Amino acid sequence: MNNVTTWQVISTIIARDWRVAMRRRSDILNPLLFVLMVVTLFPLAVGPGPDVLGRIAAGVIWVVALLSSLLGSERLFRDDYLDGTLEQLVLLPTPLAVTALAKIIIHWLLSGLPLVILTPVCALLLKLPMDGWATLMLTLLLGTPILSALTAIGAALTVSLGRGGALLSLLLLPLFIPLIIFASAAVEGALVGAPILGQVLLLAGLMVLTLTLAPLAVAAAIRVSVN
Amino acid sequence: MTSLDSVTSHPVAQQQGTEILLHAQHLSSTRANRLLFRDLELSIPASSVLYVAGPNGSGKSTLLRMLAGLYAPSSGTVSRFATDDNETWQRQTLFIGHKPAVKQALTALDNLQLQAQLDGAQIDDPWQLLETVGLLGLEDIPAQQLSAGQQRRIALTRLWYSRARLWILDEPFTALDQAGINLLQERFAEHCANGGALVLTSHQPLTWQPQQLQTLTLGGGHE
Amino acid sequence: MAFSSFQEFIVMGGYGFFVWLAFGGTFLGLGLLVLRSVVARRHLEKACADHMRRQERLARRQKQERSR
Amino acid sequence: MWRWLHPYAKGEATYRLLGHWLPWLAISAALSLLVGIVWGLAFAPPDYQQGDSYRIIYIHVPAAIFSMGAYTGMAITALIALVWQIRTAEWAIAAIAPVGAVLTAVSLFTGAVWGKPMWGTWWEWDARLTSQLILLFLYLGVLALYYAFDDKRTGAKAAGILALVGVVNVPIIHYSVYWWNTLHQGATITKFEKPSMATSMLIPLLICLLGFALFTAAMICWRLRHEILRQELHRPWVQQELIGQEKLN
Repeated sequence: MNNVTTWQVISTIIARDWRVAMRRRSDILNPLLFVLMVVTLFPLAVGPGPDVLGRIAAGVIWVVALLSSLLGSERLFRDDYLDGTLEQLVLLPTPLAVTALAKIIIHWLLSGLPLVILTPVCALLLKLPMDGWATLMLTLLLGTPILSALTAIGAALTVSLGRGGALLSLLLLPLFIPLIIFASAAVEGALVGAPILGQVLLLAGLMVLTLTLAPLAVAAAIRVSVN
Repeated sequence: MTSLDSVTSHPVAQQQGTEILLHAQHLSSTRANRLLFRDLELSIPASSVLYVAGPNGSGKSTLLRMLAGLYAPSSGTVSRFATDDNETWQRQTLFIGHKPAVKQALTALDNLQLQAQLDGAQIDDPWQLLETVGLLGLEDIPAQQLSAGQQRRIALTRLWYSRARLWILDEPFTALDQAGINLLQERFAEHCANGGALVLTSHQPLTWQPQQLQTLTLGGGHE
Repeated sequence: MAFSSFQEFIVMGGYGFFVWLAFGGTFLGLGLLVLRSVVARRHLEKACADHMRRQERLARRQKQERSR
Repeated sequence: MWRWLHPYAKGEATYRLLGHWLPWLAISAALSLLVGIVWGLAFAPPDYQQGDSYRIIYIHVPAAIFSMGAYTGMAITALIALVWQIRTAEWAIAAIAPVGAVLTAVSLFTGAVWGKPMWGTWWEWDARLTSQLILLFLYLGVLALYYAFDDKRTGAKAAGILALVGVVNVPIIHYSVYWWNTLHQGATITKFEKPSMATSMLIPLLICLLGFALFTAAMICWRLRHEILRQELHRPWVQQELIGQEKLN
């Protein structure tokens, strides 16, 4: 009798992916280096003037966060699909949505959280005024779980296809648009001292919505890809 | 058009007493609009073996994945352990497919312990278990440095600690040397002895003679 | 001595914070590099011990196979 | 050709040779760094223009120079490794890269901190700092490529080729960044030239330069010894070296 409990499944999946990630550090560091390098390109392109840079800083950091989460999406299900562990996850007695949630959490821990920690450096490079920093990090803290959840859906859908990269961004970018709008509006508001509670609460609501519904979609997508 | 042409099942003593672990009626499957099999009927009593034979591409793997619940049949029903509650019968079933579910970056020891946690099993001495499956001396090397046969042995350790009653194994003998095959067949005999059932596909004939053997040959293959 | 007292040396003509931050960062960076090499040495010893034990287990395995 | 170089292609000979040099290098590095920094910090006169904040020069300039130096050294080692297939040179690539990366990060950090009292911002897109930042990305690229391979030999070869390509681009990047900086000269006023160096200021700088040079060389030798041990782990002389005689028999 396999009497594994839901909590054991979640913690084992997170432990396993954590151990695999620690063995292959470059999978975590490459998206972060990508963020730093793309952020460095903007001053070289539009000039180092603080006025221009300061205005576009929040938007640039958010767009780069999106692209780096797409970059890191390969790691979500690709290895599991190739070595057969994805099949075993489908056959677990606990509901597949729970497994999907565990996958989203570990993906966020490995790609979203480091991004939030890296934001001050990017804000410094892009001359974002200091009073916008806290709001930017808050919106990223609320936004990256949404990124991870939506990317998980896209990754699960395209995992059985050979080259899913371009298709994946095609599927996901439209879903990210409300995220970008509310996040940059919040930082813009913070810069001029306007109240930002509205946008932040909207983002938080969006996060809760995505984190509850996405695992179901990911579970269905995995079943489709596995057979 | 391939249809199930012969179910050569040995005269199975259908004692009333034995419990039927899995029963499937009118199973049919089309894969990429190619009919693999139609109107398949089978039932697996306890401590019996179902040996699925047939040429490549005859739908053996698809049938096994269907029995394991990975793949919904185009028509027909599969009932397992006389319940339709997905969770209870999945706790009783173990499926090992073509690909050994082994993480390449982790060592055999890590893979074993993590998979055991997912199977809800407690292993007292993982080193000893790895030795019994013939991985002595290879326990702490990343799995990608091991050969296909050795990686399959990591996956097969589940047969030693899992308490699932129904085993569904897709070509368990691939990439295994003769010693590995004999080891596995002894384990199968033990499993059937204490009431477990086994469904397997293979291209090698079984050297061990189970008491209740059903052979199911899927005909046709590539037209 | 460019500074009359130790106190003045710390204040560094008003730029003390930046000078000491820069020097502190440098020694931290170089110190981490040195530390990493020390840790690498210990890690190598452990890897070598693991390797030796693995050789013994493999030898035992060959002996088993020959005796079977 | 270069007959004397061949014995050092094998691991053990190099390991023993580096073993002789390492203690001397380490001691002289520590001494000259100590003397240079204490002299520069405490005894050199303040700059008439920047006051005492210019003392950061004693670590910023050596770090910047040797970050470039290490990269060029790495490229030369890569050339030797690829052309003459000398294994020790391959291991040297993996030994130099992290040291160079840390030196670049240090020079970047000290440059940014030095910029704060002068320009009022923690980061300024000044030509020198920008090209240092790009050099850091080049280093991180080489390191990421080296660690992406499981088999360290192919990893070192690939990283070597990237280092060679990089070293050709370093001057190009350098001048394009300077041109970019003058293009936007209006936006930022950069008076970051080296302060006019009186001899009493110059001597500690030279000692610091020597100190950093010895430190870099010592670190590279030390790490190279570790790379040799790591690559030849299965060899008996490594086991004897690491485990020591008493455990062996």
